[in-house]
Amino acid sequence: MAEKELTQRTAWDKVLANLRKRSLWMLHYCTGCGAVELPPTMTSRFDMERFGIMPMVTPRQADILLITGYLSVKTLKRVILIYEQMVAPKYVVGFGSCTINGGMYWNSYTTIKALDRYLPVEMYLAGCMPRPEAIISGFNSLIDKIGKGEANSWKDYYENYEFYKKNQDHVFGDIETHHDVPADGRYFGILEAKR
Amino acid sequence: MNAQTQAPTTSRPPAATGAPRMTEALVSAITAETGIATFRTKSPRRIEGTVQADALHSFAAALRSRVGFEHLSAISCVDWIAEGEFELVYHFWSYRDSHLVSARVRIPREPGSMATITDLWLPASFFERDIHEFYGVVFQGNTDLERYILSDWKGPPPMRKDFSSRDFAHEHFTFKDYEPTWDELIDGGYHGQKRQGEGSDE
Amino acid sequence: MYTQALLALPLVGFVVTIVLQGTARRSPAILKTWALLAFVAMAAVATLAFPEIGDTYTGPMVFGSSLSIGLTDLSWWFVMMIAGITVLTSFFTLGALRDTGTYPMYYGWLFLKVFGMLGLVMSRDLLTFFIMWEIMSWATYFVMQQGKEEGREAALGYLVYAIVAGMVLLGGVLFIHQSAGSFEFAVITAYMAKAEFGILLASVLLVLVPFLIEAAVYPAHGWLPSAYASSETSMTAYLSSISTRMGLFGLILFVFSVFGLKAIDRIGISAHLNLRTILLVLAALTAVLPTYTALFQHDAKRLLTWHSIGQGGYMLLGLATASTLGTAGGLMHIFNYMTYVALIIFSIAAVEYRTGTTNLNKLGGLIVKQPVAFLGMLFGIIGLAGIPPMNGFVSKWFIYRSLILGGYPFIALAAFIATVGTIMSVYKLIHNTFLGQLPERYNDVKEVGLLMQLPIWILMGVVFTTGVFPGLILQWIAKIQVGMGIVPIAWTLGGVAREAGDLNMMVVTAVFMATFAVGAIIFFIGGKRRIVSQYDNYAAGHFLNKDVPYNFNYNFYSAFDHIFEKLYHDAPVQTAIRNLGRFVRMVADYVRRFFTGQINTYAAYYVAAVIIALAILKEIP
Amino acid sequence: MNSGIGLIVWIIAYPFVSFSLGVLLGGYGRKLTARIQRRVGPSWIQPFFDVVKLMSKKTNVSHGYMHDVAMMMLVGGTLLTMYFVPVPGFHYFSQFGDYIVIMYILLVPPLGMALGVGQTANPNGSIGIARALQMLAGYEVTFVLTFIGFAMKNGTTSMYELMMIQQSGGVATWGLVTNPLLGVAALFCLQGMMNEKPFEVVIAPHEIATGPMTEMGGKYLGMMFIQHLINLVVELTIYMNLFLGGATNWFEYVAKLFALFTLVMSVNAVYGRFRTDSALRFFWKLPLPMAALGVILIMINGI
Repeated sequence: MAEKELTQRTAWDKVLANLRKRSLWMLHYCTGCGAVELPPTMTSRFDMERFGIMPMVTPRQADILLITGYLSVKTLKRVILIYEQMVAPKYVVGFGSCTINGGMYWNSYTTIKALDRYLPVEMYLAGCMPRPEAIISGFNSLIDKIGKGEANSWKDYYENYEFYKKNQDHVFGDIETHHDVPADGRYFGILEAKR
Repeated sequence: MNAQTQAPTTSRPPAATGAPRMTEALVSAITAETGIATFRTKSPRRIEGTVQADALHSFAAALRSRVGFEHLSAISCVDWIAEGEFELVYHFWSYRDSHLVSARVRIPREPGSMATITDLWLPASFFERDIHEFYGVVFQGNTDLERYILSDWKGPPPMRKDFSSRDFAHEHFTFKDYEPTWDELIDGGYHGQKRQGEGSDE
Repeated sequence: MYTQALLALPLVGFVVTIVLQGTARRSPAILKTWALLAFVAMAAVATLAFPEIGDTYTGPMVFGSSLSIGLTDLSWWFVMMIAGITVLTSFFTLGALRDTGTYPMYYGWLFLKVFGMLGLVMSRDLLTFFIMWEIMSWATYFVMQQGKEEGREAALGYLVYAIVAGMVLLGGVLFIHQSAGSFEFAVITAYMAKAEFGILLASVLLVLVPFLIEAAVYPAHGWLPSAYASSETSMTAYLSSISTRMGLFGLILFVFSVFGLKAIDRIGISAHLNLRTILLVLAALTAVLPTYTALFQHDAKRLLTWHSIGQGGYMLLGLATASTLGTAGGLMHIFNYMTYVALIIFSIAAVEYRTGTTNLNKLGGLIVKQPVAFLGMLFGIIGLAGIPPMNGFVSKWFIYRSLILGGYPFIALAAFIATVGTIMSVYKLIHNTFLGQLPERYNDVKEVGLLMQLPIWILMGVVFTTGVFPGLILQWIAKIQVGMGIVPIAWTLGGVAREAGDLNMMVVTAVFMATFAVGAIIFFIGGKRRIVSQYDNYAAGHFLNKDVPYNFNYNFYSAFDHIFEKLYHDAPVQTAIRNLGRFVRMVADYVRRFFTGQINTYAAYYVAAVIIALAILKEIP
Repeated sequence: MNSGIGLIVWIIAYPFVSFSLGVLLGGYGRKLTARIQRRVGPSWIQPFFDVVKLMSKKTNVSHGYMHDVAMMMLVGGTLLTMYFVPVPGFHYFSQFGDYIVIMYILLVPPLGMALGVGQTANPNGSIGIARALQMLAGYEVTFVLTFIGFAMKNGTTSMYELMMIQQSGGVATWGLVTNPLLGVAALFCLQGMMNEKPFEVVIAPHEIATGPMTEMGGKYLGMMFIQHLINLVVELTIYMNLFLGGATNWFEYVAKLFALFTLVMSVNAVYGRFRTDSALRFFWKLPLPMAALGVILIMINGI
């Protein structure tokens, strides 16, 4: 799918993607301990802003949803609400081992193990916890992906919503996010592009 | 609410005897006032004893109104699975004497039922709700035993000893087939060997 | 010919309404239709009376002088304003007034009030002026009675002020008659031009004080808020928009025509320190203090009635400068304020009609349910705050410019401080009514019917049109200024000519529309957008639904509250106020024995006072 | 260049010029802040990337028609102000509206924003607006007083004429030199007008989630950014025209713009945030009496 779309890119899309990749605003969801690595990443020592990456406050303004650490079932609900409130194109970045396979909470009964079953994860930053160098390197590869037009995981949420919804329903009951994701996908022309 | 906050002040011992009592004096006072004689000193400021499940409510009431233990610190629970019992530990604190009384109550695991003390201390509801959620103990008379922390929990009470968190996690959540290849660079890698030995579905 | 008809029509209406009041309960439509038709006819007659400007008609002889009425440019302008707003109000009440049965004499007293106001603005001698003033005051009292239970008490408060004003005015009339020897305006003008200073001062004060009370100028503004706010809502619109301005009319008439500006300016010690300076300071206080009181109101009507006082301050500011620009601004502000305050209160009435409340802490989010009322209020508050392109801006521009260039920097600052207060309180008004979260209980609120929408649409048109083409109003004001003895304003359709200043509202509006279109283009260049539920909202991950109130409208301006709470809650001040209150209550307790609450008693007092006064008058040779 | 073809070219080109200047200023400001904090900082035209990114978002979220119209009012009102503020070579519209007009049309964008934010039904936004309106009573009142004094002294309210009067004698006739009290008081107000620290309580990201911008995403936030960038230029130009003698050519104009902005951003970089009531008290204790004193001096001189 991704390759087909890549070949369809017009010159305008390429220009736009190369401009967009210079500005990425990040909403960090800091329930885990990994958040402690973010301040050095943002401030004088590593200065994330030189890549145009800035922390933002509300989901509406953000492009990147950075999940810094483990998610319990209860916090996952909030994360899903926040993700659905974000404005596409949006990228979920799993930060630390906890988001990948539960990390040190691998046998906990309320901590979800693989984030990509509930949300379309664009990229994982492995490590417990990843150091600022790793974060910067990870974001740089995300920037490259966006520039090449390969960062399209957010479309997957619209296309395979049944999959995500099934997994979400498996860990908690129905939640009211006031979003009809497939309808949104049709309204904004994200689903038609495929069919 | 009002009555509860006022009750200790009205039943507080007179000011003349306001000086803190010695631990031994306290133990004998508790024994005398409540009629329960199994209390002993555990450490200089800590008194501990066992109370029968049906006597706890009257014990707590007497402790509060007569001996001045106005504060319920906590209720905790231990699952003695081999003995088929839950042990509830009630911690009472006296501000005047700076002493802690821990009253141990044993109840059978099945049906795991206990009388509430929310009529004496409204905040006890918080602990009872917690214990109900994590151990499945039912507190008779407590009207608010809703889910508290595990709002979407479907499994058995998770702090019981017969609940296996690992089994539950493996049953309930899906793990990623995480097979890193970087360790092969070092010495063939643990995962690589495992892969060769077991074979893969894909 | 039409002039007399103009005055006769409301009187006929009053009599007919008394006859018809029995039908009010069974078929309210009869009275409503009759009132509307009569008022429309009145407006038509007023228009037809245009050629008769300048003529004077004499009526019956009283005390050796004949009562006379006639139209001038000023009074025709006021007549047109009264007629227009009356028609709109009566049209609005067709839909809005649901329980005519409760107020059978609603239209009756309205007719009488209109009669009094028309007579007042058309009077050509002092005695007619006084008689009409009294009719108007009493009719206002009765009109205010047509409201909620607490409205009756508030109306009583008005009555006390009105009686004081009436007494002082009576004294003034008698004093002037005694000094000048005539009730006629022309004779008085000639006399005052060379009267002794003491006589001049006494007669000016005796006449101006009642006007300032009626115009609710600080510190005589206390009667207005509760009296207006507890009236029936369409009546609040009527009273706020035009009734209070009668005091200002009297002020214009006497200061500029009857006494003459030259005579007025003799009262004072220098060009910058005279009676007008006092008026300016009073006006500045009137503009600032009530506006900031409005900020802390929780009731939409009450909030606006405080603005009625505050905006009156602006008008007085403009008039008291006695400059071309200032008087133009003051006169224009009377018209502008009338249009947009009626618009705002009609919108509030539309909300009240559906929700049954005007409490700002209970409303919210109604924009999706009542878009027309919202639009009406939006136009109105833009006018009230004085932001282009609505008409409120133009008059404020005149007033500012006259104050700055006239050398009153701190008065101009006070005017701007009042503007900031206005902006704050009108935003609170529109935010708490129409914006924010829609409470679940208003889910089935609907827009009001066409009958009530039409006045709102008309006023929106007027507010916008006169804002873009202020020349439509300014041409009249230029004529009036000639009559006031002031250099007329060099108006153009879009504002004022280059010599007088830099204002062309047509260009401003055109540029704004163009730039707005640019904004729209940028908006549509961006991607598609979807309107989402109000519960799809950022709450830091909290799930919102109808059970989660997620709104901010209580204690809206908390920082101001925080700063000024000392002013209100500081102990010595508080004690002083409390002691004052106790004293007032004690005095009032004695006074209460006079004020029995029976209207007959008051009438008896009043008749007695008038008889005594007339007896004194008879004694004077 | 105030008639004919030149005028039309100006009218069409000016928004783009202004926006480009705004982008450069915004980028410069961020770079400056970064350098003060010993960081590398973003690109010089970072605001441009941000705007493009925001405008190209695909699933924009609106809360209703007022929310949409508010954005048009926001950009429209700012462009309107921009046209009425004279710059070197372009003062055509000054003849149709003086500073009193500008003072009021400066209120159109905040009003639009306030209405739009109101419809987003987010209390953070409403709190932000309430704070913004309260702050008006601090800086706007003071700024208007400085203007009143200055206009009264020179006998005109037209911004273009005030600018010309200042240009008549070089630096010696600049408003800041002839009326230093007014000029300095207005400088405090400029900080407030531009919502920069320490008067940043309207946005307060850590407290009320960026206040008015809470529910703004995608193109809504993009339009707010466009408005913000143009507004930077407009507000700096207003101060420049009133107290720094405007500019006679574009080199001087840009130089003054950047110099003034350096001052504002330097203060912004090193200060914390005042609470609303503290900020109001500050304005009423220092700049307002200062401006009042300046006005009184002008009155005394006049007499």
